[in-house]
Amino acid sequence: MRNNFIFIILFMLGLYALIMKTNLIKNVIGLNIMEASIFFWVIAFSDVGGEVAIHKMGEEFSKFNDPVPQALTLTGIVIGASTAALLLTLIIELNQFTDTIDRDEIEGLNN
Amino acid sequence: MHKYLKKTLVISVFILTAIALYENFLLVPEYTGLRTGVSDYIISSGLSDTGSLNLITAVLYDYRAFDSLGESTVIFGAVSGIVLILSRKMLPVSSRGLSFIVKRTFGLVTPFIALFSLYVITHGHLSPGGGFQGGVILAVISIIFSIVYGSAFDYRRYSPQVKTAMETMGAFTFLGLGVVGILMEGFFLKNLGFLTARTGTLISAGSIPYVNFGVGIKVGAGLAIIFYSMIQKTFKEDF
Amino acid sequence: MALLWQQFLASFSFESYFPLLAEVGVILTLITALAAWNYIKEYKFWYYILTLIYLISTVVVILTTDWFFFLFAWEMVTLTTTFLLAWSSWKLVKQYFVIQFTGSSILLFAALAANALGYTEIAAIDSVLLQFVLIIGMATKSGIFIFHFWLPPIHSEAPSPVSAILSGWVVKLGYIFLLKIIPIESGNTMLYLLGIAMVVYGGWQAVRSADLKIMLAYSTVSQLGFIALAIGTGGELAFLGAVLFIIAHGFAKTTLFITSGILQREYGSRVVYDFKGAIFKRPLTSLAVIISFLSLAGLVFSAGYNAKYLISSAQLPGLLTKVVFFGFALISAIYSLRILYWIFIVDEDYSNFADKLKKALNSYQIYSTDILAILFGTLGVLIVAFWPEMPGDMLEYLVDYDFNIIAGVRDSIIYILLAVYLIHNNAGFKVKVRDHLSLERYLRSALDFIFSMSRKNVKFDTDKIFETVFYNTIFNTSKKIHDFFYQDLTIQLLWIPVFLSILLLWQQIYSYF
Amino acid sequence: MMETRIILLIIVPLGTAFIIPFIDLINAKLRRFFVLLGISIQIFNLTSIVVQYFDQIRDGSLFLQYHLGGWQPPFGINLVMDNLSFLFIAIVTLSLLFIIIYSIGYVGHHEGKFYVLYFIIIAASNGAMLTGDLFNMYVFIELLTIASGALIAFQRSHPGSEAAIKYLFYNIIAGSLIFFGVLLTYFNLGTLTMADVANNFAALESGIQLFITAIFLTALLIKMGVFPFLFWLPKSYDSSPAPVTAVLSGVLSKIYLYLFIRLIWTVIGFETIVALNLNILLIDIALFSSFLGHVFALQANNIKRLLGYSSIGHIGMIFAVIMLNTEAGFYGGILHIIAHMFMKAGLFVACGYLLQYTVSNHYRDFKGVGLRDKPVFIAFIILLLSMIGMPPLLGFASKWFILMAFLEAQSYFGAFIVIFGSLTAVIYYLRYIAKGFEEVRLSEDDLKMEVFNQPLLSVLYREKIVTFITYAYTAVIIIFGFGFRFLNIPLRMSIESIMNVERYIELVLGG
Amino acid sequence: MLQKVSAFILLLLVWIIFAGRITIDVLIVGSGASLLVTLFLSDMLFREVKRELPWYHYLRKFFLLLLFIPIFFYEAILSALKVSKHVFEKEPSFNPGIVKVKTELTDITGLSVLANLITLTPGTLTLDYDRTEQSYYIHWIDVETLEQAEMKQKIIARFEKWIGVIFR
Amino acid sequence: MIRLIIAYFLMFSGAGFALITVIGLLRFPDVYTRIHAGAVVLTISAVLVTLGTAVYVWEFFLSAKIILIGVFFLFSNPMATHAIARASYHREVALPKEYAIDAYSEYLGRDYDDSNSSS
Amino acid sequence: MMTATVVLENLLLIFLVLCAVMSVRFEEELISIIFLSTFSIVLTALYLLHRAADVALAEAVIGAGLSTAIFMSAISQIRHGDSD
Amino acid sequence: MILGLAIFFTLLSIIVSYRVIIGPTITDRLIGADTIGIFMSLVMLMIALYYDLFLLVDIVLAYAILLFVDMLIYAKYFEHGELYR
Repeated sequence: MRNNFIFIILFMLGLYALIMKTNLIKNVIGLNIMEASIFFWVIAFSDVGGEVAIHKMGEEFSKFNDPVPQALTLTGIVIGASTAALLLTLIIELNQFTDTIDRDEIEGLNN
Repeated sequence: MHKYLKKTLVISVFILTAIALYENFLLVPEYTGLRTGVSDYIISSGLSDTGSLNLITAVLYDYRAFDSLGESTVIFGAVSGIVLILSRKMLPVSSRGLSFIVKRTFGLVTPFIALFSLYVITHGHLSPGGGFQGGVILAVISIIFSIVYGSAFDYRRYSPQVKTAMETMGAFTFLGLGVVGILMEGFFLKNLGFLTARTGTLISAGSIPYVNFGVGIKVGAGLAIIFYSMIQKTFKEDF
Repeated sequence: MALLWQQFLASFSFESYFPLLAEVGVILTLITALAAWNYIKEYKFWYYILTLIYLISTVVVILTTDWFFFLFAWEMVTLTTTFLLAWSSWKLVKQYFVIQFTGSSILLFAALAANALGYTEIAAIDSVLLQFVLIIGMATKSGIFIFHFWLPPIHSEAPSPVSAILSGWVVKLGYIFLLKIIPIESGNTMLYLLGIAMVVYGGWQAVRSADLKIMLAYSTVSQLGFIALAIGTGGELAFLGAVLFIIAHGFAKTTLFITSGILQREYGSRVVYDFKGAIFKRPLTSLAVIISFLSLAGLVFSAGYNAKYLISSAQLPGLLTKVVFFGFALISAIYSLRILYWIFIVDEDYSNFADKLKKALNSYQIYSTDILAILFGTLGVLIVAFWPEMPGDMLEYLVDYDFNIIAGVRDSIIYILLAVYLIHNNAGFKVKVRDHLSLERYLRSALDFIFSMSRKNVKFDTDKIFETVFYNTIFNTSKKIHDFFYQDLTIQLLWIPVFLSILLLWQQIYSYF
Repeated sequence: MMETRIILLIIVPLGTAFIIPFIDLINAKLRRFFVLLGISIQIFNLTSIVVQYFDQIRDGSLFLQYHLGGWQPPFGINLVMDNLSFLFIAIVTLSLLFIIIYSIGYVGHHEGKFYVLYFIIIAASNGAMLTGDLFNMYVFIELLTIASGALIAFQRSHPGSEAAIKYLFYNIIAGSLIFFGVLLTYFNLGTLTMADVANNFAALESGIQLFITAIFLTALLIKMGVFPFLFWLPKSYDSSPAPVTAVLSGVLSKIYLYLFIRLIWTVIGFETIVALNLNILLIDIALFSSFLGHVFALQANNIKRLLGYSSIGHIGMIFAVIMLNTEAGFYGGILHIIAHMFMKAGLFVACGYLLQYTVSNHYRDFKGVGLRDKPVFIAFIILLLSMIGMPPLLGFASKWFILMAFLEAQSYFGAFIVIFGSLTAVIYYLRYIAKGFEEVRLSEDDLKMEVFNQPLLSVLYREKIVTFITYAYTAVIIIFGFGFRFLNIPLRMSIESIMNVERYIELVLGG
Repeated sequence: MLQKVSAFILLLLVWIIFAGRITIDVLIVGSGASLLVTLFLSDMLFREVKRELPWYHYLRKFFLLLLFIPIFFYEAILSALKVSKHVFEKEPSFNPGIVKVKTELTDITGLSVLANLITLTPGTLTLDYDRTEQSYYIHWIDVETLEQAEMKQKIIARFEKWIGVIFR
Repeated sequence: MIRLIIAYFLMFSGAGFALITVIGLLRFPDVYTRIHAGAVVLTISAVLVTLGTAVYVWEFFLSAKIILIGVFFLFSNPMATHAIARASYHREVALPKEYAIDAYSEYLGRDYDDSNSSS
Repeated sequence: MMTATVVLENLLLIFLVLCAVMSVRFEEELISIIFLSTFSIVLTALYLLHRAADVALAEAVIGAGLSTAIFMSAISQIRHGDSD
Repeated sequence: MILGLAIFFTLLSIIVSYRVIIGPTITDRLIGADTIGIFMSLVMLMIALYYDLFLLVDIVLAYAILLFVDMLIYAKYFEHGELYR
């Protein structure tokens, strides 16, 4: 339940930074926070109190945490980082033309 | 006034959405895990199937290796896109960097960082880590070269061409292992059983270490190219 | 493909008078094609290609019973005629296409509705509502009253062979379609009333115009009113009358538009007051003009008379009917005879007619294709006039029918006398020459009217007034809608949480309503 | 049936994409050879599949699958090709082939990077359509997002960067929502294979069903550009170069429609949607979106933007007619997907050619374009007429079937929207046709400005290829316009594979 | 060559620490990895030495280094306590300033290690090194004297000797 | 047992130094003195804690690895601190003009342009 | 039951939200990025607490290292009006 | 005991974040961030110790490296205002 609250708070915070802030870099930060909230929720939710999903040499099989959501989250993190990098590159490129990163001063983003 | 109105609107919508999400989360049952399904099977027989101690690596590079191929292609696409978008910039090479104290002391540390990255890559199936994480640490070396010694040093040592070649090599290692899987075992990306040694050694787990190595090189080179493209000084006039 | 082709062939029906109509359509098209040989100077090849496609499509439109092929072919007709207008101006193409396409869309909708309601083939439709929708769709395409507004401007501005096609046959396709779908027993009252309105309004406007082509276009509206009236009446006699009227009017109008083109080329003007000595300069053409106009006027021994007689005898017998039809015919007679008066009678010296004619014939420049076209047209008019049963077995009923020549002669004499009296006493109804008609002018006058009510002096940029209506008002409205939805990026992105929460709370919202 | 060739459909373009940067280092001229090699292997591959399984394609029993890594479906990833995905792959591959030949003539700078991203798009679109695994679908969607986002900014202009940023904002949110939805599904059902999810989805509590459905729907509506999220679409269509726009409009939106069909019918199940009372809402949203698209198109002063708005209109229409869940609806919808794919791609391709020397895409600069490149302009007009729905062309046939479907379902608002779309289309296209035929005299300065305006793209213009491709699209439209009943059998069969979910589940899990 | 070999051995040792066990496969892969790193980065670890020294010199240096560590720790903790004294004062009373201290070292590695050590001992913080005057600029939290020799005694003399021997 | 006591002693002394760091960071009056507290005492504390941990686990390779972390802190943290301090002086962030003794500003004023030409 | 683990987790969660809020609140990009990297570290610690070792390593490496580097390179490129 | 240390370090880092938030200059914030980073890596070490899972020590090492890189990047940006030099 606590994790759900944290997820909602962080998700909304990220969305707030994405939607309400006029600074483009802040928007990307918001996106990052939003994605991180989802990843956090997934990991926290899939934690059933087992062990880290790595077998120890010479020990028998014991109760593990579910490895599949962790693997999926790993993929998600890498993809999120790549998209953020691309987005930041585009912001740099846009800044070459506009000399600003304030969304209010860039008309073209609105239409 | 209009600004405050907008802010009020946004915040009220957010409160609504938060309530909606909360309502729906109330319905989601607690995850007890390990019910009859995929995870149960993977936990119980993942080690014997793949030979990888790290089950997450087993999932990433054996059960769902195709996802990882797609994921590394995402990085590849991002690299291509970023290089494409920022390629008009000329590089005024500079070797100012930070003070020489930092430069020299950093030199003492760098080989160990590289070694650590190789450790993370090669121990992907034994301990936490794997191709992606190790690759990022590998990229960090290139990043820190540009930071500490100036971009000229990085350019001189590992030019973008070399990095591109390394990236292609890594990608083809992955893809080639998949195709070898077709040829030898009958399925794309099937784990190569004849490579498996005793569990717990570095060369166990079939083709997973090799895939890890390919991904590591690819990710390291790709992210280094990304950073290298992004720190270049930009000019407005030329292209 | 083979399947489609078989279906296409199977959809043809060669019943009742429709093959005859198709045949007439082909003949009229060929006539215009002949006339166009001299008129169309550039891109002749493309003109004839378009004409050919048009020709095939009209045949399909008339003969097919499948909704799909019907609409398909009709759109082809619209498309080809639209591009034929391009020999005049692109503005015309634009306007015509927009209007035709509006009609097509409504018609498509109506056709689909019919299809959905079980009328899988084109046949008589019982539902009055459906008839209404179909008529509205028809109205825009074929210029039924209220929606006729586009017809005079475009028909008068088009190049003469094209307006011959448009006015002579294209607008009648709609009426042929109506012949198919209106049940022969009941008719349609609304169509009947619309027809009356068209006759009166078109006739009045035709009388008021001094420009030959505009006058012809208005007379088309008026004459089409007769057809609508006939179809609206119902009954076998009325339908036969409508068919005969379509044929007669087709020949007459085609001939008249072609001759108007010839006259226009000869005199460099379209106003009837300028056509001095036409009969000496263009004797054959003038003859055709006279015969065709007489047919329009509905004098006895003319094609128009036969058709009108059939229609009027299909009405309820009685004095009122007689008076009303007398009035209708009188209107036609007045505008036709007025033109004849202005072209041939006024200021002409007929004292040594034969000599002048002989002299004129000596220096007569002959375009053989034109002459051929006119001759064919006139021949058609004459055939329908004297042997209305001749075209084939389809109208064999007419063989037995008495056209009541005595009454016809009487009426004709009365028309001529009245017309001569009126025209002579009013100095030939000489009216002010109006500018060339265009849709923009309508708009301007409408706007002028509205603004004069508020007593403001506003100058309009009349050249761009069409743009104003068809684009700028639409443009501005949609711009306002656009701007309303396109707020800044914050609001645009805000839709995501809004939509997400609506979907997430959908159970509650749904149960609330 | 296990078939190795369908994995080659994905990894051949992927390998081509990987090798091109390396080839660039060696010799840039070799690059085009590899591009053509890759695409021809792709075509050969597809053709061989068609030839071998022709009978099965015809009687609707085509079902090929591939287990990646040799793992059975619930444990590993599986690729599935049934009639629906086969139809889409064939059409998309054809369209992509046209566009790549076009871009050989069009792209002047950074050709290598362009082809890399383009081949990634090919691989990702094939993968997204073939995959039978939810998370793999997410990966391919992200791949599409990244590659197309980079391609939108390909011209590296001011509006291009803006458009790409906007596009990425929307699509990254959609991507993370899809991720969230996939993980929610996993947590509730313990599996990621579509067939397995479909098998168990109905047993879930309705609240959770709504939760998962809502998240997937929001994400997919963002991706498709339906009403509340249509704002990124015109901007990105406007600002990207012609081949990219053709890909965006012609291919990407269709792939998302396909994924929508897959998710809603196969995975979630339409009965669930009906039980959640969402279908009416979705139809209304889609129709409203279509309406707005056409209304917005009326005011557009920019030809590419206008085409983007009209895309919104058409996609909304297709979406609505598919949501009717009738056979006629699917027939019209899928036929219109095909028609719209070719028409829009052809239109953007022709636009790219026509606008090569104009100063901007603005209405006033469109003056005289038709006189300059008359043959291409005629093709352009034919394509426009097809968009409007003129008879002998493919657009008419598909619109006809859509109308029939709406009337059959007694959805008169939908029928009205179809007619309204055609009507407004007449108004807004005719303006441009008329403008294109306006005579214009260019002064010396204008010429200079035009020539130097877009130097990057027009340096290496190979006109014949470009003209040829424009005509190829026109020819496709005309040929299928007359012979749209060619598509009868594939359409019927793919509708059957949409409707017959049990067979899909049985074949995936059993074989 | 010597520097490469020593770098290789050092790296292999660290690798074994990383891997946590000594087996054949670890050694093979580790030597491969170390070789790679040596080839690419060894010039950063050990700089090229000008004059040849016998190998036992390096061994001696290594032992000196090991000896140096406890001494350093003692000094560091002592000065940390000295700084902590300031923390607990009511009004932190000290006299910060930036002073210039000459040094005799010339080797770059030695200089930078010394700079790090100066930074590490609380109370002093290296800001820069001036090549022409061979002197450090040091921020001193509590300037007790301005006498050059005394300053040197207080700040760097503790380590300079060791460093001078180890990194020469 | 003695091993554990040593380990806890090391760790708690490290924690104590960490507390001192924090208090110093909050209480010290100006930027450069805060750097002293925040970075230098901190390093000692981190090293002490890692040493304590290494003693705690007392297993050769693992202890070595943990000590490696401590050594890395020992190398990296002063370097980072030095770099930050130098940067903030160069950018004249909160330049302590009131310092009586400031030899560095003369140096900077002398040749600011190529203040760093070392390789 | 308030075991030590729960206390630690709660503290980390509070810190996480604090970092996120500060990262959103500050107008200056550099401080936002500092807080973002701090956010990533705390997230890493939480992942460790939830026994997701691989994800923790990935988050540490990508979130704290690479993202910060890329963000810094982005803001180092950005011009603000008159500064150029 | 071990977790007590972890809680202690977490509390300290929350307190230090006060300095990062109000810090009048950027240098203060950077030093604060560095402090928080080191504290958090110590927390991670403690967690690894608590779980008796020493594979997690790798993560601490990786994080230590990256923290250092971060600090250098901040310093570089802070000193030159750009990273390319």
